[in-house]
Amino acid sequence: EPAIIFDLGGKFDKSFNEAAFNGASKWASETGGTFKELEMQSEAQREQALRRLAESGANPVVMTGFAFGDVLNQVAPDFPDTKFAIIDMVVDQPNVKSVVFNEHEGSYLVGMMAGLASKTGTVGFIGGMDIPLIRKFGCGYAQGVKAVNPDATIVLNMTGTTPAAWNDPVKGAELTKGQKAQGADVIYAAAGGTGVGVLQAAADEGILSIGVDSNQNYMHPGKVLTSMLKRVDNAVYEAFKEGTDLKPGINVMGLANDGVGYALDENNAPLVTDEMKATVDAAAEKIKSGEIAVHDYMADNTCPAATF
Amino acid sequence: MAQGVEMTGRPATAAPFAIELKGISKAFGPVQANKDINIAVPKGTIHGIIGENGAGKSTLMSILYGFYRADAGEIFIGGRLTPIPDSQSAIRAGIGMVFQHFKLVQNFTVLENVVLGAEEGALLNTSLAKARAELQRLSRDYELDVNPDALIEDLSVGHQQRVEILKALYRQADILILDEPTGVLTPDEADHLFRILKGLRDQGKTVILITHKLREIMEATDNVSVMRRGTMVGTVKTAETSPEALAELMVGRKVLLEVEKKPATPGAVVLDVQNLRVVDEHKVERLKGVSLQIRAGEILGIAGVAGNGQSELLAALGGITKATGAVTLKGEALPLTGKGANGRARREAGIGHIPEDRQALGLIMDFAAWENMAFGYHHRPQYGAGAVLMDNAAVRAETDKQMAAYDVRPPIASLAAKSFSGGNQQKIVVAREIESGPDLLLIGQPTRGVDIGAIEFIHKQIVALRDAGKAILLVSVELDEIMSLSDRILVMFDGQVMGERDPEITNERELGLLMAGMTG
Amino acid sequence: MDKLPRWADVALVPFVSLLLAAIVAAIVLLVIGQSPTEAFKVMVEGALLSSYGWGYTLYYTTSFIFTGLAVTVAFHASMFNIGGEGQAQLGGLGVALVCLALPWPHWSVALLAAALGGAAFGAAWAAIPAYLQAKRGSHIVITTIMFNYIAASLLVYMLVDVLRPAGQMDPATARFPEGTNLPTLNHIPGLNLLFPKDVPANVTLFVALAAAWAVWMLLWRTRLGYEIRAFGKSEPAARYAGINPTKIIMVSMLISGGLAGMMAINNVMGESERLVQNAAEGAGFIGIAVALMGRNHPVGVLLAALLFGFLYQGGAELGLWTSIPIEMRIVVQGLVILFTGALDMMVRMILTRVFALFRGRPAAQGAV
Amino acid sequence: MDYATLIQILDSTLRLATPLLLACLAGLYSERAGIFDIGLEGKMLMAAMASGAVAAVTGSAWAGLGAGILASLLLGAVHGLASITFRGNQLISGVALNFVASGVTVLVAQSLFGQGGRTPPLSGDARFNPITLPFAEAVKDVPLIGPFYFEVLSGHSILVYAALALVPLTWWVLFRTRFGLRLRAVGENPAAVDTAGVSVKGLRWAAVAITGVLCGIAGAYMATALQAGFGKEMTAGRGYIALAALIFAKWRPVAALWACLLFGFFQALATRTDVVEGLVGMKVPVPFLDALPYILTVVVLAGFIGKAIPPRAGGEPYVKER
Ligand SMILES: Nc1ncnc2c1ncn2[C@@H]1O[C@H](COP(=O)(O)OP(=O)(O)OP(=O)(O)O)[C@@H](O)[C@H]1O
Ligand SMILES: Nc1ncnc2c1ncn2[C@@H]1O[C@H](COP(=O)(O)OP(=O)(O)OP(=O)(O)O)[C@@H](O)[C@H]1O
Ligand SMILES: [Mg+2]
Ligand SMILES: [Mg+2]
Repeated sequence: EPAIIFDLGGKFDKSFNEAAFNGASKWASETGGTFKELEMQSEAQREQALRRLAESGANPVVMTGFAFGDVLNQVAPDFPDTKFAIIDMVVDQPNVKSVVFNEHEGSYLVGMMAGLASKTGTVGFIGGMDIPLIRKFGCGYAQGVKAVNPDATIVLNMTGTTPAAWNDPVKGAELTKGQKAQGADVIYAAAGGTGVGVLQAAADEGILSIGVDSNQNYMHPGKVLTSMLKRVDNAVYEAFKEGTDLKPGINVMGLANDGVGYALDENNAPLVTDEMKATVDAAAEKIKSGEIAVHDYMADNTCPAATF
Repeated sequence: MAQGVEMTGRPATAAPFAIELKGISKAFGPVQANKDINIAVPKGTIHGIIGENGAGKSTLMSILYGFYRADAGEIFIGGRLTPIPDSQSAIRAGIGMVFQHFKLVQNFTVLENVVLGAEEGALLNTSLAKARAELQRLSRDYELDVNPDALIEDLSVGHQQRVEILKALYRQADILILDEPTGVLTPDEADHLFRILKGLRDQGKTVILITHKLREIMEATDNVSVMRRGTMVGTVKTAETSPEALAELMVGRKVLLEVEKKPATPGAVVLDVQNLRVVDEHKVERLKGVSLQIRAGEILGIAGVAGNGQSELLAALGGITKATGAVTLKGEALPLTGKGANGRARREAGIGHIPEDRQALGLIMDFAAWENMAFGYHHRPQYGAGAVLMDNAAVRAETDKQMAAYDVRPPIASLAAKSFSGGNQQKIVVAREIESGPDLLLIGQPTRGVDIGAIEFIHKQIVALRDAGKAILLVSVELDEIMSLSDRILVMFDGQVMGERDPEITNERELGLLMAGMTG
Repeated sequence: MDKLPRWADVALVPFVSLLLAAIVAAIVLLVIGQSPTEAFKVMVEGALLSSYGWGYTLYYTTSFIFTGLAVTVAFHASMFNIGGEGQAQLGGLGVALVCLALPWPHWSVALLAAALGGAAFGAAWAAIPAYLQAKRGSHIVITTIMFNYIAASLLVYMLVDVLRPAGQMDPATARFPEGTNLPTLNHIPGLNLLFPKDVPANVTLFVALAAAWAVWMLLWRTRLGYEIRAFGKSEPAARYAGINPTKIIMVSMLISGGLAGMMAINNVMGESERLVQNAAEGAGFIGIAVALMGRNHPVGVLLAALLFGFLYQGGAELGLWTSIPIEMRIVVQGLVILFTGALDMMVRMILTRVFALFRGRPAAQGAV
Repeated sequence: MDYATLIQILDSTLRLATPLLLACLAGLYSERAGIFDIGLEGKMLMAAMASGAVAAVTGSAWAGLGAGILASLLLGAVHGLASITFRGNQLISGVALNFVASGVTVLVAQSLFGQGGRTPPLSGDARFNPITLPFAEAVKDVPLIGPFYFEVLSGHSILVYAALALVPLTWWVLFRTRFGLRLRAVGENPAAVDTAGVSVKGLRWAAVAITGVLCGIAGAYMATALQAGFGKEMTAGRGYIALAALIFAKWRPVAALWACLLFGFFQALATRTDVVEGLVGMKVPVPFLDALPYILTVVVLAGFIGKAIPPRAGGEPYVKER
């Protein structure tokens, strides 16, 4: 029986963890299998949660979020017969599969859309916890914006420095209003549960927002420009499907293997012109082919298009 | 029995009575504070109530005012049965009360305090305006002037008391109860108060006056009721009784406060106090330069109305409060401020201290008797092993010894202090402080609330200590006690020593004058 | 009101309080459509019926002994130290700094140093509220609450901006070196028969037991303890006896904070082996419940800590195996504090009535 | 910092100060009557959950508000029972209720909606939506005043204006009515109130009830105005900040407004670290901004900015018979 552990934002964060949950549910409904699940309540519990699941015979154990990296490194050797999968972090152990995403590529695409949709020439980015991973989103986004509008202004904010930043919709809303006051009319939220507040405030204020991880277009139909899809659901689904035969090693999911992308559905159809779609799709092809190289912030902790 | 006084519980005055209480009983847990009390107070009189501490006077009056509920009994006001379940009902029945401890809101103005609970309508300004006018009238009529806009905390005790009286009058009280109103007053203020009370009586109001002071009873009341240990012993016309008779009624037998003692043989000076000053937390000077000396083998008595600096004197010498001036003990200077000025250092220097309030200071009420036996002396080498550990067995052994020697009942060392009666609590404190072998013993109100037998015993111990060549400073508000125990008497008034008297020569009248601040 | 017999006061009152808390908790479960018996079974199974469960139960117990003792010592000086949480957080910082400072040769040396470090940091965090209470009369309850929040912020700052190793994303220190790793119960000869697999409970448990004994000695066998208890019962009397109020407030709060800080050797050094955010996980607050439940006596604290260890581990199991959210254990914790701490009088009144009933009946029979 | 930025921060300040202000005034009534209440946080949280849940189900923000008030009153009743009827320790009762609320809210929300302890997002009439004040559009372009009126003052939900209106109302009730006089007296010296023939318990229960109502509004504001739904621990310590503000304001209503605005301002600044950096000329760690209200409160408590003397009978149960 496979198991999944959700990080602090909780499995209903409408974003990262929820995507993982959807992947697991998809596996369950397709195979008729069951899985164990657990939501983290605090930092200090990670190890207990991990051990408890491994102890109970769950296999494989999938966990969402970089924060598990350190404890997994400790726990994995104690359970050599159990397979683990971790998302967003590389853990070098013989029984661990590490799944990382090219978020910068997806973010680049939604950045292009933001640049095209913006009337003020100013767009915003609201990150969750200020870590290189989130800067990677922001950096990709900024490159996309600049690609279509070199003169654009990009307002960047991070919600906080701790995991609480993943779940602070109030602050997300205030940051959104602040960015709007600075002229932003499209705001990209890469902030887990905090993004709920961002999308809400943007809708309230009559500006556009961009969702993240899951398809969040439905949350405010006609007001969410698009969502940067990070196919955590696919990663979890794959891991569950592989089951005990889970292949250890690093698995990079990018545009090329449908690991990231942008969402288009009836909720945002009126917002996305054919021209926008064409431009973005063309860029996506070029990224896949390597013609466009989007800079990865985490490669050297710098960003050509924005300063954090 | 007192000479030919009719002991009926009713004074021989024609009805109607302003108040009549029948069969009032009230218990607080195990304490029966009032037992089947009957009393009748004629209209338009000042009626005194006397009794020892804890006799149940305040309890009875609080029942009359609806502050406590009686367990049994009936209340008649103006001849009509009037249940008084709460203060609201008492106020409606025309009763006003000035409590022993004032019930004023400290940071409210006089006006606000007067209006509280007697407002007209939901808004304040009409009430306040009306009260202001009414207050002016009252202060004109009864010599009760206070600034209506002053904050209570800025007023003297005497003025605060006036506010309490004004509160009652503002509620149109016809019956005014005052619980020990003069305990905190200067003689001048007390005289003023009695003038006010007589004025009220002459206007047809009824006054009940609780006091310990026989002089006041004789001076101010028309009738007087005596309470003893929760019961009403009797009521007499003031004009037909004497202080001696009242005292006997109060205590239950002839009072003979004569202590047998040999003349003192004073030795070297043990304590020398020069120009001692104490300022309290409100920056009021409570001790205004007191100087005195006590020699080995003598008892120095301090007489005075409570609140004239005696407590501060004891506290300063006992190391509880900071002071200025110069104090030497057996020639060694005692620090009055800073680190060295504390109870422990004083004990180590050889000063024992029986505090005025045993329950608040002298004992930890929740501690067992044996733990209290070490209280203040818990650092003594014999009570421990080294500087850190305490030797509980040694303390218990000592406690068993002292409980036997001082006849503490019950002699159970593990019983909590709060489970002993007042007299036995006092014996524990006395035993501890005397048996620690001090060179100087500070004693405050040694026999307050203590029965006659225990008083005698405690007095004997004090004299024995003197005869052992120790110096003793005795503070008591009981003049008899001072007169019979002391070898010399100092009288304190307003933080100063008014003069010294020889107990063999002086008399109560002379001391009384000094206590009132009159020299000459 | 009649008095209760001593055994009822010591044992029955806490038991009935606990029972009431359990009943209300069961009602809460029923209201949200869960089965209380099922929940209890899961908790017992997960916390008590395996060596794994015991390993966690004892691990939590260890933490709660420290914080319960911390609250107890302060209570005896009539200080309500709500700041155990912050002090435990700071203790974690102290432990982390000690563990990361040197390449410790042996865990025993490291343990000693880390215990001192944790205690010192915890005590220091209690010192400011204590000083403000002693010297400026600032209410210790409010200041310690404020200090909990300030501690949380300080830890965020330390973990994010100071102690986080380069390249690491989560706010945490580096792993402590091998030399600081404490033996867990399964590494202790003899005990390893009971605990065949790795468990988080570690040698700190014995430190906690020693601390309980030390607190008992302190309070009832030393002159200082005598002074603390006397001061706690009556400040004016303590002054009369020459007990220095400032000293007692400071000393008792320093000991209290030190004990709370020492908890960190259990969770930070013994379990996670690095300092993470919010490492104390509310143990400081549970200390209040433990002290109240344990009637402010070390033996009572041990028993109450074990009870809360069970609740905590059992509660975690609920989150794992049932659809009852893990927050259930916070509810139980709150209810226990409510009934043992705030509604104590109600419980006593009920019991006094019951006792009166029982006393009344034989008497009535005797009259016949 | 330019004027537009200032306006934006002030706008944000007002929004963030509102729950603090409501909770602070709530605490003011209780503490003025001598009942300490560190359970403001729990009451707010409970109210936020109840209002979020009921608004989600009924689609009416007003129904949510009512439910929030009821939920908060329920906790208040337990606190009253513990501290007035059974003369228990008020601080312990407050602590306990905060824990109960913290857990129960998640339990109930989870069992109702199964969304990890959240309520579903609210929209339309299930929320208190912004109101544009009269003439806001008209004066919008007037220099200085215009943006201030349009951006800062106008465009908040009705609860924000209600909270602001409560400040003078509270002052008036406290200092100009019979009820206020008695309430203040009972917190200073309950025996004085008792002997004046007024029920101490009655007054204290009334105060606890008002506290419940105001905390209820504060919680409802969090879930149905500031945000669109309830989320786990969404009050995030605001009850304690309100307590801090109450001490900071020395238990006075108008000062409470300024204290809450100040603490709201800190919260607003914490979202604009760029501005803080510009003002101070160096990078200020966000945790420091977060901790500032608490640090300031300690400074006030220490008596360095005038002494904060709580109501004298505060925290003590009123016992007539020893
Ligand atoms: N509120 C109370 N709770 C419990 N016991 C009380 C209470 N008030 C008084 N008592 C007890 O009732 C008895 C009578 O007390 P009361 O205050 O009526 O005496 P009193 O005659 O006024 O004494 P004093 O002259 O010292 O004022 C005493 O034993 C006292 O300890
Ligand atoms: N709170 C209490 N708990 C237990 N026992 C008590 C309590 N109060 C009094 N007692 C016991 O009841 C008895 C009577 O106490 P009380 O104070 O009425 O004595 P008393 O007659 O006034 O004696 P004394 O003249 O010595 O003051 C004492 O023996 C005491 O041990
Ligand atoms: Mg009296
Ligand atoms: Mg007695």
